[in-house]
Amino acid sequence: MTDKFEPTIIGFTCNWCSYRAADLAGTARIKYPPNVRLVRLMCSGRLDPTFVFKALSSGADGVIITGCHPGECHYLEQNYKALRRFQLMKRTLVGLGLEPGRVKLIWASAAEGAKFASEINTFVEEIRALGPLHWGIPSDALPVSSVALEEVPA
Amino acid sequence: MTQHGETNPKSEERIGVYVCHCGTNIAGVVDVQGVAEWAASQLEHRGVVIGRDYKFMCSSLGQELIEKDIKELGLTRVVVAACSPHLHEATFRTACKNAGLNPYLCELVSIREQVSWVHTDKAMATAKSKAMISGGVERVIRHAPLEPLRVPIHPDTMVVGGGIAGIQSALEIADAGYHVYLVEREPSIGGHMAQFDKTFPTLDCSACILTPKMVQVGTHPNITMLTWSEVEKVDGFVGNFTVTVRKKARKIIEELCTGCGICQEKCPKKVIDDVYEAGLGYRKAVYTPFPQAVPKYPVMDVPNCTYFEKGTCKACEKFCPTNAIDFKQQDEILTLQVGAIVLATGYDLFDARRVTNYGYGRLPNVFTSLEFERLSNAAGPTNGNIVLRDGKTTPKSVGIVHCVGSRDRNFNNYCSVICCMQGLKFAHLVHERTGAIVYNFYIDMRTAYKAYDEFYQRVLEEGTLFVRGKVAEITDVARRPDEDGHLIVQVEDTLASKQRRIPVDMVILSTGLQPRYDAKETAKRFGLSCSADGWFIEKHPKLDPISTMTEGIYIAGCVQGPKDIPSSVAQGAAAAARVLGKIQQREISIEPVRASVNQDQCSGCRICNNLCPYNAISFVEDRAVSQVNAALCQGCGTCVAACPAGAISGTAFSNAQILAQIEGLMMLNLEEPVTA
Amino acid sequence: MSDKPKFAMYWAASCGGCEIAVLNINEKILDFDANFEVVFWPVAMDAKYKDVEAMEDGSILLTLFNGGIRTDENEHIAKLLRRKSKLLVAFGSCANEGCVPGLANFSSIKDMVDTAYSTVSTDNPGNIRPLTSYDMPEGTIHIPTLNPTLKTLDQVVDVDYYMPGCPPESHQIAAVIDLVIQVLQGKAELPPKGSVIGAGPSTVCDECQRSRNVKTITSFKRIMMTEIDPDLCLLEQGIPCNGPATRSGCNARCPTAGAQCIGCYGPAEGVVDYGARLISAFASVIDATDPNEIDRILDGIPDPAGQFYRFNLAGSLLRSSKSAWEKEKA
Amino acid sequence: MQNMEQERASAPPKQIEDLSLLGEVSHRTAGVSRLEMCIQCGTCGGSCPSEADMDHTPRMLFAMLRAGMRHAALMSNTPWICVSCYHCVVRCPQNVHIADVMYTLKGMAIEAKLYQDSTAPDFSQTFVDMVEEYGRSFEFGLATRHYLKHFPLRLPNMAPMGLGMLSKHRMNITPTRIKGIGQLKAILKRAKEVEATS
Amino acid sequence: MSDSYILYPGCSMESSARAYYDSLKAIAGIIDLRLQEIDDWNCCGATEYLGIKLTPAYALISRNLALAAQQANGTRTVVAPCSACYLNLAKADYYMQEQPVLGQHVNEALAAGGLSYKPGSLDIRHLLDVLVYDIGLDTIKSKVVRPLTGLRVAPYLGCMVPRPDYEHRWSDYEYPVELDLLLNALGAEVIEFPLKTECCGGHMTQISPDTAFELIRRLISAADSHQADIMTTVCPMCQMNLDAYQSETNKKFNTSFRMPIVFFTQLMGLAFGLDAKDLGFGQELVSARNALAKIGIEHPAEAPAGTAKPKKDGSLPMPAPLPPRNMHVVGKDKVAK
Repeated sequence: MTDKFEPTIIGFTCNWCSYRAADLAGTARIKYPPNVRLVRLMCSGRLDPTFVFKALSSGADGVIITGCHPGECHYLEQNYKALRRFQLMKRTLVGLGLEPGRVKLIWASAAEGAKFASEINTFVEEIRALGPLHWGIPSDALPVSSVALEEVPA
Repeated sequence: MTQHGETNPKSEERIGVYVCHCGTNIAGVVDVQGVAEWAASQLEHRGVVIGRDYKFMCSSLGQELIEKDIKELGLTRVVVAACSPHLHEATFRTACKNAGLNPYLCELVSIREQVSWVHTDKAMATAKSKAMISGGVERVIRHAPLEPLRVPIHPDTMVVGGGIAGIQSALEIADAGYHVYLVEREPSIGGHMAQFDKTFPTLDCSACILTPKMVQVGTHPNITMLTWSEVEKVDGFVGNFTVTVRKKARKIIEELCTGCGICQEKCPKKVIDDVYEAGLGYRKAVYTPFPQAVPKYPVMDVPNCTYFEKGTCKACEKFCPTNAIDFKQQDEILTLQVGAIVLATGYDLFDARRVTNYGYGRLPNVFTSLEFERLSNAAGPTNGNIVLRDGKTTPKSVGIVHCVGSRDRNFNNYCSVICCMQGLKFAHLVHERTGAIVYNFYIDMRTAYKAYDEFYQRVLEEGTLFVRGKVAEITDVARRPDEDGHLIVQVEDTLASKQRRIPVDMVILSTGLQPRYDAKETAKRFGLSCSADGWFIEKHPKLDPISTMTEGIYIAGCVQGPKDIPSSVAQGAAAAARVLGKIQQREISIEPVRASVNQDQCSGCRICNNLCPYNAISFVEDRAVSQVNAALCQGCGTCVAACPAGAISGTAFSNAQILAQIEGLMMLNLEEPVTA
Repeated sequence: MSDKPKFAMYWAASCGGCEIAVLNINEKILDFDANFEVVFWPVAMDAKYKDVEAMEDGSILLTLFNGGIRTDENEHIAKLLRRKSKLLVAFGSCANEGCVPGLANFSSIKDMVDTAYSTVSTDNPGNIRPLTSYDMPEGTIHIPTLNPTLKTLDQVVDVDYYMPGCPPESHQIAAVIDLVIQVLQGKAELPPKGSVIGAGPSTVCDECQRSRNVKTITSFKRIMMTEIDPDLCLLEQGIPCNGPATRSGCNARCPTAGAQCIGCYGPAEGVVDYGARLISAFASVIDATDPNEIDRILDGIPDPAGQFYRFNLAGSLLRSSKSAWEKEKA
Repeated sequence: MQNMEQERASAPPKQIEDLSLLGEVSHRTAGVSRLEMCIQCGTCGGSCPSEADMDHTPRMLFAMLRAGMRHAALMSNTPWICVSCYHCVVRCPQNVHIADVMYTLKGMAIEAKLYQDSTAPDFSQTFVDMVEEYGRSFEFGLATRHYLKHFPLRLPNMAPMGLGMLSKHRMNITPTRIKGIGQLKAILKRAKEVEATS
Repeated sequence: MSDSYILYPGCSMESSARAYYDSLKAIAGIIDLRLQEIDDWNCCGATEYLGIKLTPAYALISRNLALAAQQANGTRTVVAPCSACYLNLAKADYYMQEQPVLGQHVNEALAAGGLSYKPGSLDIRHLLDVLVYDIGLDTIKSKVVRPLTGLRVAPYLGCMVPRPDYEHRWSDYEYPVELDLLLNALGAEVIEFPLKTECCGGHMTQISPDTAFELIRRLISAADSHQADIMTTVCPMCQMNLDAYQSETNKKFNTSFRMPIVFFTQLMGLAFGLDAKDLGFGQELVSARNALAKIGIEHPAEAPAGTAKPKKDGSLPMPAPLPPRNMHVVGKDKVAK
């Protein structure tokens, strides 16, 4: 293993654009660092800030959110809603003392496998430069009920 | 390794984890066996009862493995770590279903596209695979059994674009007994093929093979042709689209018009025909674009009509024998219900004026491919005489330039596919009709497909001079006496390693194809996406080049990417087959990814009310709560994420599922990777 | 010694408002007295920790615990009362989610103590600081030490029920006491463990009488600087009202009185992070697609973290600001 | 066996395929050269206004780089004949930084002392020497020194032109030196050190 | 937009291209073009240093960028009247962004002189660009008191202004229209000069004169065959090659061209009514006397061939010209040109 800090990053992808861009990066064998773990959502509009807080509080060093380009949303315009939410969420996180560079929103269409890979590359380096985060709480102190509280809808 | 499994209560589920080798695709980078063993031992407390790796999970033997475990081990959840869910989610869901497990209790983890194909460090790739499986396990625990939604399919179809691909598609569907609306924005169907003279490699006359098909469309009882019409809006979803079409006013009463042509004969206004004649010929202000046009009714070019411009003239009205002219006719808006849509909106020719060093638009005797098609067409402006821009001189030497606007980062990156064969066809036609010396300037000769290379051989035999080199510039500034009065094609003959300046009388640019100028808007209107180049994206580049990401909308012809006539026809027919397949199912199952509102928890704050682009959310005034119409909901989840009361939940992508997945994903971090 | 069921109430890091709220149930206090024996309630009666320690485990039927866990003393008593009580209720916003004392989680202990003892608000020319232990001739005496951050009750011990509010509304307290009495009399059953009691399942809007429409706003405004339509939803008027995300149960007191909800009842049923809900809600009503325009509108919420986590910081997923825990780790 | 080895050892260097050459040229070029993207289409050679005087077209030179023909490539006069007109650069369908590759090849040729004709390297060096000395170029000194050395026979032809330039005060007879010449020298010294170690 | 610019004159402006500098200073006041020269600038290395050593070459150029940025004081635009200087400055700025390691190396070197430069912090622009897009053709037109009516001018840009055009500042790489538009604004009769961006030979006059003379011949001969009275350039090197080596070229090819070569700023000065000698006229080796004499002659030349009506014959229509690109959108995508 290398000596350099290997950040753990959670990435959120939209099912239609960026997840497929990730697929395309794979099909084209475009390499990027293994620090990002992706969560598939149907749309960047599904991104609940809770997910980002959850990722950060679970030990992620950075969060990257990806969606269709403005004007190209599979659901017509939901990525704009994601954009608004992202901007307010980022301000809130900065208010909580987080470095603004730890959360990032990028657009990638289904055709942009190479762009997706290079964005991941860039982000991993940016987070590497920021160093580890490991937000405050040791994992054994996670609220007991945080997950169990949510009922699985039938 | 941070194990905080203790924070989660021990799962009651019985979970099977299956790790695919995908030959060496995954196994070459990820220690698949180690991952499977790890899952079985380290995730046991999360309910994993079995972890297996197998060469090809998607094979029937692989699937049987899962089915057997479900039955014998009583699995209640399945996690398959293999390729992208977009490829094999359906496969493994079916396997679960076959074994009696609800198909939605299966979760796919993409360790091929997201791990083995994009990472090289084996230890880190293995660690990431484990983390992703851990995420998948946590997520699948919170899956709920779901049933697909079933909706009826409207049996009518809309084909947009009346070129050869659209025509083929419409005819196939109509012949099978279903009704088709064929929408075309020009006055006639036929598309680019109607402009061509000959078609490669057989040199059939384009009109001779196209016209019968056009007539068939025009007379088919199952086809409603909507020419001079454009789609304005598409609502709904697979099986139930509502399409708004603007039928532009032709200013001609179709019921009365006999297509006799007297109106255009009498019309005093001559206009350069930029569309059908590629700017090389003229038409009138009231016109049918070409004699074989279908439908036969002319249209009035309102901006150019003398009456609309000056308030007098009406020559057409005066002479029309059936009183079919109606200057007051207005656009009509049609709202049509269809179950499926085929998009065959074609291509635009690359604008050769952008390559300023080729001088098109500045040097008169530089022609584009489409101009040359009209020039060599017997029905064209010169009656098929290949002459210079002066309209009379036959060229003694002609240069044909390949790759104009294609394979060039300054313009379009891609190969336009047809230009090599097009250039060869031009060489043959020039040779045959004028006897001129013909040069073909090419980078690579791409004559793949049946009988194409044979055609290349034929053109070689005819004595065409081939120069391998991308033309650097075309100029009329002579340096030597022999260049005087000619166009000079300056090029490196890369096989002779020498710059050459070749004087010719005429240059034909084998111009490439590019997406329609409004392709992006069209894509948006139909809810599709375009590649970076602007071509519409197919569902899968190899296995499903017909479908799109939007279910029920198919693509055919050049809208998907440059292609020749046989491929366009094939794709048109294939799209028709898809449509017919859908229609015959009568109803369709849709992924049950839907939002719903918990009425007890909804406070009626109405924040979600402006979020749904499909208007699936409505406010129930008397109970002061919002609700989601499941039939309209497309499952994006924006309202779920927005509800401040947490009253809206989404199936298949619930908060519980996603939060659990994140927690699972974070179980391992790369700083302390587990060496496999 | 009576054989009435035993009752305890404790205040950890809190203001005492919760106690007042309990007394505010008026004549219900008589029913309460008739049914319970108060064994430990520092605000209301004299009692020693050692008396509690001497009690049998589980011998207190009901403990209302208010206040957050700020000191080692708070934590010790929380654990003690947990042991001694059958039903431990996190009572009031502080115990539930940190409340105003939890705002200290924006700062490190050092910053907090500096602010308390060495700013203009404190007349402390000698810059004297409290010591946590001091050697006297009689021996060493201790005062409680501050924990690095404030925690909610359930971050320290297992909690049976949650009763939100700052303070909980008296009518809700009365109703809960009624319920417990009925359970004692065998006339009712306890709700499932972990339930939120004394509040509704929905949010403040559910009880708010202001009229509501589809919302799109182009700016956020401060309530004191704006002419307010008395009948229209405040958020629709650009006032950042936390009502849409705040649990119902207060009868929408603040919006009814013409002030925006600031969120003391905490998140609605099942919500994991209160602030996240408000971020989503406020962002959803913004009418702009251009990033710069969105930024301009968001400038109207100058302190989003404070706006969204006034009551909930300690109870949120992130629990404290980064600087607070970084210093804590160091 | 031994024979073969001897043969290999005595073979002129140009016959060894030096597959690191392309990468080296690309690496030493300013910006992102994209040299490896060349598709040998000949747009450069076709566009070149001075191709007639070149040993190889740029395209061919790139093919030689690819083939590892170090000696032959560095000996080629092509980079020296390049007039930096950038026609090839803007037309190149692969956006190869052709003109900058030519600068790199000149530098490498000087370094390896591989060129057929010292006129151009000398001119560059003389120019650079003057710039390093004064911080400004000095056309008169440059022209006289250069022409004296390389085109003594042409001098009589050029004399009227030179006189014209002088008489019209278009040439200064004395050089101008910048104030910060010390600073400039320090910068260039450090730059050379950086260059040597990178 | 700042109202003043930082000027990088370049070495030639003080010697061989004094006419350029003189005329620039003369017109600047009239069009309110405020220029502030970089203090103690150094030579950009022309096309020579780049061919010797990479880092020193870029460090040499970047010293000027560093000085300019220090001095910028509110503006960020550096104006260079010389094409080679313009290209070198722009190239260094662009490549140090494209390849950050180059920027690091250069900054290491600059540090030895107590300087630093952050790539991308300046806009490097050519004088013509600033005149056409910032000052504007309308302003220029409004200052014309003596239109150059009847003077047939060959607009000649040379290579390094429109190419490689890293920031997409020009209307085209091959046939940019900016100089034509400016000359039109001065009232001149601008010939459709097909070689307007062909090469003048550059430093080949020093290295391989025969190569250069051929290129000079092509240009002069093309201008001559278009009956140009005068050729105008935007670059000291072009002016020098075409003017000073014209007689050499004539000798070599046995021709007798007498094509005067002047800077476009000289023509602007004439149109603004300034005195020819204040504009550096007379410094050219091929005299512009005859051409100047032509201005002020009463009757204009016959209607230019380009505006003649198309003949009534069977000729086929030509495609419409591509509409000119929107004026000056910095960083615009290449495809949009």
